[in-house]
Amino acid sequence: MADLVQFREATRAWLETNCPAEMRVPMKSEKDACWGGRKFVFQSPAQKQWLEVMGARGWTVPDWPKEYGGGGLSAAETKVLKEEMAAIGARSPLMSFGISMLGPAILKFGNEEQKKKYLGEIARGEIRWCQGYSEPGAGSDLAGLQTKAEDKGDHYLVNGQKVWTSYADEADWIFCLVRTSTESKHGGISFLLFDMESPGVSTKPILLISGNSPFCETFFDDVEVPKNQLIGVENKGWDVAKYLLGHEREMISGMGLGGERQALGASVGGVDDPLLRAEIAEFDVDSLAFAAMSEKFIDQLKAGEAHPAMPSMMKYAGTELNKRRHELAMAAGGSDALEWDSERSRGGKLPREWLRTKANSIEGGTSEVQLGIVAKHILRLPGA
Amino acid sequence: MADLVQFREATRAWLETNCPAEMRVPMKSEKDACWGGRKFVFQSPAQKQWLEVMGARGWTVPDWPKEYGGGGLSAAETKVLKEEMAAIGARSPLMSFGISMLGPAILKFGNEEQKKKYLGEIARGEIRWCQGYSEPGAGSDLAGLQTKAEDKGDHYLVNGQKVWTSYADEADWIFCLVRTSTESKHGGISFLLFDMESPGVSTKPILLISGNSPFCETFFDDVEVPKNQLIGVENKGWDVAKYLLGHEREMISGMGLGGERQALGASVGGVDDPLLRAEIAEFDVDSLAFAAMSEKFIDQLKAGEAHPAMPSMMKYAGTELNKRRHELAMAAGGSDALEWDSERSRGGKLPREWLRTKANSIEGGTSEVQLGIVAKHILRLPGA
Amino acid sequence: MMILTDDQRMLQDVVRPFMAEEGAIKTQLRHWRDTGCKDGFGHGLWKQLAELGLTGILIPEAAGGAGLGQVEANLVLEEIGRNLTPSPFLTTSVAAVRALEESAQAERWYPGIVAGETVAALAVDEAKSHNPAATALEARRQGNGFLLNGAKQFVVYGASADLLLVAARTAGTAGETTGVTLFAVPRDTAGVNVENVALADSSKAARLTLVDVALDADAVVGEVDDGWAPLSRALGAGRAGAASELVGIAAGASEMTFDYLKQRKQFGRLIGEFQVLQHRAAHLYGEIEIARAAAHKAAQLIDAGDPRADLFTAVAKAKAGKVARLAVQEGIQMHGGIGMTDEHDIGLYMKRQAVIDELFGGPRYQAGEVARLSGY
Amino acid sequence: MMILTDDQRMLQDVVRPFMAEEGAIKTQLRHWRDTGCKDGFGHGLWKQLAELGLTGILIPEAAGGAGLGQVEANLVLEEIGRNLTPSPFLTTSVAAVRALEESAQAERWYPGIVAGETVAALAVDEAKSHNPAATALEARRQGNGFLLNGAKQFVVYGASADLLLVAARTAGTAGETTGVTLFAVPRDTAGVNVENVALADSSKAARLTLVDVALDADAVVGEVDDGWAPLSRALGAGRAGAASELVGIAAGASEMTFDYLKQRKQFGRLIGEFQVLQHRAAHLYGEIEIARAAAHKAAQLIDAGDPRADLFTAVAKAKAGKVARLAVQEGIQMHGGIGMTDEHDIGLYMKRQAVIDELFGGPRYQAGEVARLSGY
Repeated sequence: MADLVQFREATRAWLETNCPAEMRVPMKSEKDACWGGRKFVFQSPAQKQWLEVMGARGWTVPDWPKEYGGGGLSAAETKVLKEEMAAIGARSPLMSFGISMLGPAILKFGNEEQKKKYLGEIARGEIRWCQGYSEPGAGSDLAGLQTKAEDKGDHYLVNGQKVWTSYADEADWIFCLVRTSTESKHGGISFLLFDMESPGVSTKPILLISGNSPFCETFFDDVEVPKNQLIGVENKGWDVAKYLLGHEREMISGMGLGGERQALGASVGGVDDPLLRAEIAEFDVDSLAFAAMSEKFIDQLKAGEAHPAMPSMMKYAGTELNKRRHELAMAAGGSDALEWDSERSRGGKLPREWLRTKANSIEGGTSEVQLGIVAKHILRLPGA
Repeated sequence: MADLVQFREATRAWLETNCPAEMRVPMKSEKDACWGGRKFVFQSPAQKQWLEVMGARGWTVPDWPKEYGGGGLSAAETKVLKEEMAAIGARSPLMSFGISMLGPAILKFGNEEQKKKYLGEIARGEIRWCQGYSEPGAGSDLAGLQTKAEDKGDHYLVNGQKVWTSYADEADWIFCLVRTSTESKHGGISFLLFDMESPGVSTKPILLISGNSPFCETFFDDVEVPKNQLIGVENKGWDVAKYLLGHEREMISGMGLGGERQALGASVGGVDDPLLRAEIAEFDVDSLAFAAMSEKFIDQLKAGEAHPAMPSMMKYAGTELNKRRHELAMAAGGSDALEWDSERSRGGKLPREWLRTKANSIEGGTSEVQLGIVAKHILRLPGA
Repeated sequence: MMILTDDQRMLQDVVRPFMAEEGAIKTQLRHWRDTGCKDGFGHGLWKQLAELGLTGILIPEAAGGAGLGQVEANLVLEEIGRNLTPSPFLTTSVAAVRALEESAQAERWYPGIVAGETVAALAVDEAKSHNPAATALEARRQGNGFLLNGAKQFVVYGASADLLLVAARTAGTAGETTGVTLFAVPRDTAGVNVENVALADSSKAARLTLVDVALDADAVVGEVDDGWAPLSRALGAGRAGAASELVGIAAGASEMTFDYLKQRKQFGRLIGEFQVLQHRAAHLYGEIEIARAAAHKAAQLIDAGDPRADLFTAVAKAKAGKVARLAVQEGIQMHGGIGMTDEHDIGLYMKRQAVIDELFGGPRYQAGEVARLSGY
Repeated sequence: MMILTDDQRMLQDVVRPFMAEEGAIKTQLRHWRDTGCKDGFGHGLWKQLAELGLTGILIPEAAGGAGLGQVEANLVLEEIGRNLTPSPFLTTSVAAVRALEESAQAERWYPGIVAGETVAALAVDEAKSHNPAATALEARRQGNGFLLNGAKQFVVYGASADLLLVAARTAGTAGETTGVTLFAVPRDTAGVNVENVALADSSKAARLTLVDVALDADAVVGEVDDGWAPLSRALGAGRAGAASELVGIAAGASEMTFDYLKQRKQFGRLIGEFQVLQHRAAHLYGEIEIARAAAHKAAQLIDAGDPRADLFTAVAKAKAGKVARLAVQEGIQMHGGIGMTDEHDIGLYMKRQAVIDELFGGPRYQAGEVARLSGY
């Protein structure tokens, strides 16, 4: 306990010295975030410096082991670090699918050599990762994937196509589910890592209804992947995928958990229509109740008391709520909010975000999939 | 056309002479209706007289053939009769499951002898019928029935139990689905008629959550039913049942079609709460739109243009709407409406009717069953 | 921290089996209903609750109570809801106790409540819908005391109550929160006329007519013209407690329904195998979890004296009411015909839900409060 | 009689294939959007509609039109909705034509509309939400004429319009229906400033700023201070027409979705085999039927000059809006990821729904009208 006090003081002093002033200003949007990687263009020297000092200390991933580039902090120390960073408004030094998704999977399933190489790169923000899971036509049925990896002795030969790879056009490496056997649906999947600059890899951005293109189609045409880039056991990649999906679902279910606790009716500014006001009040009841649930869920997670299927319930409820929120924000915005590019719709942000939310209940497992999981694993209904 | 004008004049004159003044006053409730049958106690000489004169003319069932006790009227003449009755506010002379359900089935499936006997009795209101379809544990799966009818040469020996027989304790005869073969589920069902005073028949009223008991459990213990009381072909009773169920569904889907077109908000009297007002306005949008649909549906039925599965859609939408109507009426009634027996809840009518509506989406095929029918027969979705 | 403490879990471990046994539907609700009991609840159970230390759960230890908080009271109420146990616990041990808090009247009434001998009721509503600011029942000064005239309704267990807490207007006009004064009125006071009314759930609520009811000045709870403070305390506690009772009703109804889905066959399959019922059940499950969290949050904020307590209490009452309504409606629909019979318990859940949902303001009143407290 | 007459069916048999071909999403909506057309619709199609006699569908035969009614106009609009065909038909041939009815201005503008050469737009809204009674744009008398100053928004196809029908205030204050006057303003009148705004569905709506726009007295449509009459006629027709367009949007989106349910496999099964999707599809089907009946009823009442026309028009617009919203939401959800891409048409339905739903008052405005017209 005394150690923790000491750690807090040391951390505070170190942050005070090492966190640049510019990195203590809140981010305006995702665009201000540091994504790292080979292609990343730093927005400022401060941003670069902040990543470097934090990466060097392993504090981009404070609770990972030191030998893999982490900070080697205990859970209590990690909490102190986060509190001290929050206290000075320090930005996160690095946004990364490597940290949030791939890292934990490598920690659990990777061999020593892989841990050393990949985790270090992730911690220092040297490699930006993207995820190769979904395939055209597979949708919610992830395990139905067709991308083929043939055993060619020292390497796999990968052919196929992925969709919904976030920022594939900006990423350096991909972690990818491939089919190494057709004998069983779930049993023939393997988990591969490879460089997006490998010959045969190409990407094509997907234009969304919101007018944005954060996702790509990614094509593999005779891509050679060395065998030491297989994580875990061949044909057992589904275990890695499930582990990783659990993380993703928790992340998505947690999306709405932090902020947005303010009543919608207070934020849309002036609700004259009594019928709209009534609907917004109804929404705020559901939304504030969900905020309470989110708080409880986080506490349950921390205490290790959350049912393993609870993230599905949270993901379902949270995303459906978020869709409703934006429907009501559009209603409150009236014809102003329908303008595609004007200042009245905040430069088109209002309608685009509204359209974007429609994917909330599709990505990361549809609402229907989540309800099925709850029915099966929590309610234990027959045949679910 | 000229004939029709003449018919209208003659009908008007006849009604003027023969419809007692008391029978031109609107009914206050179902209790004012004339149900006929052996046990019926007429509320007034006028009620009895009205049934007799109409029954003698066959005008209780104006479009049935004359030889079976009907009026032998054409569709156009039947319409004229109804219009003329409506013009003077004449009550229906007879409420009868025999008319609305059994009669059409006997007309279609019965033999000559059966038509003569049963249709005449129905037309004159001599026999009150009840329906023996549902069985305990069968629920929506009507064809899963277990009541057994063994072939004993000249008669069937019936053993088993029915539930949800409306007014079984007041009815004279029952039309009843029984199992005459276990070889196939739908193929082993037969359609029998028998006297409720037959030895071995007993009934027990079911107390509902509304506190009323319009339904009974009905028990058959070695009931002997003469073979000439089988309608249609042995083991083909499911055809009769389906035909009859179609009628029932149309009747139920038509229940909300006549009246209730007034806005709910106008009838509950004073909606102070703006949130309740908003919900009621939302309801009235749905309700008045459904009124338009009901009008269209009736026109489609008349023109023979209604899809055969359309009654399922109407039954589903109408009953769900009716449940919502009563939920809102209760909300508007506040704590007054919760009083079980006081004048403030109209003698308890408000809460009892509210509770009663919960059966709307269960009886006559659940909402789930209706949606399944629409999915299968209208949308033709696979595996529906 | 939104998960229960060890002490709270221990309390739950005591109350849950107790209520499932002693407070069971057959033992309590059906028994008192079918024997036509005028109270609609059992004094024996009330005494048992006292022996468990529950009737005085919110009363300070110094005054002989358990000195616990709203969170603990809510744990009891969830079990009461789950078993539809008829009991004056909510009105007496939660609402009335909070109203009397730190007033001179507390000394007079707390011992009886702790002992399970006294029943108290809240007399607030004057019309079919809850609207405490609209209080119009007149309290005119007379000598050192007051003369009360007016009517109240939906006074739950009012006919069985020893103590009536009556909101009256001493100043201002209906619609204003100032000028309301709260009076502690023994039910046997001259001029208090009580009509005992059976509600749909076979609980009882009184209609009161007060004709020239003369009270001493010390009948005032809190300050004259400032009864809004104790009244709000009582209503806040009552609403938060009702939220937990509604969560219990939802939980009881849905557990019964989920079990039924695993037993009942239709078309040759367990009905729980039908995907539409699975998804509706899963949705309902989630909603109940959310409502429980909301009720818990409201209780915590009340206990912490947090300024957001009123907002979250309104959220919790509205949410729990809506969710419990969904639970009983799905319950009846999924049970099918059997659920419409008096013999089956699921219908009793529907009736009780309707009453508790309306008590201390229905979901629309509460949602309106959410809007008002959020400044829109 | 709520089923179509033989003549109406014949009209439908002409318009449906025409719009499916000539008005198809690829041919019209995507074409004009992707080529960045400033109008957002095709003048060629507008001319074709004229050749079919549709642009003057509501114009009396004596004035060269088809002399048909709202029911017939709605049949056209359902097909427009189904194909998301961008067209000034609703604002010009329905709303504006009804506004000009029996006015001196009709003679001037009807021939161009019949010929498919003139486009007209309704300038009513002055804030983000529809509220015609709140009209505040000032029309001051000046000499024999008027001087107009103020702003309008959400003037659909206003930048491409030859004629702007502008609601202005000549007397009274915002909120009053009397004192509103309707003016026929050629778009090229001096002082009319037009900002052409792209909407989410890639249709165009103008924001107008009127600065000292001088008009002769004969620019008045109907009577001075009594513009509420022609305005209500136009809005009523526009709303009833929008209801049918929304029904068409719902029908188009849902048909596309129901087809997808029969083709798309997941987990080794056609997704249409999943019971939850079946039931939701069946529910949606029913809702669309109901919305279509409501729109038809409103149109019939308008044609009959029935006093219930306003009530049922509000019902139809609200219902069709809600149902179309359900249809596009279910459409995207059931399509999954592919529905989120610009390449797929289902997202276009969602965008168009949002715009038509808001046009001439959204579902909440309409439901409020239902309450008001029903006296509560």
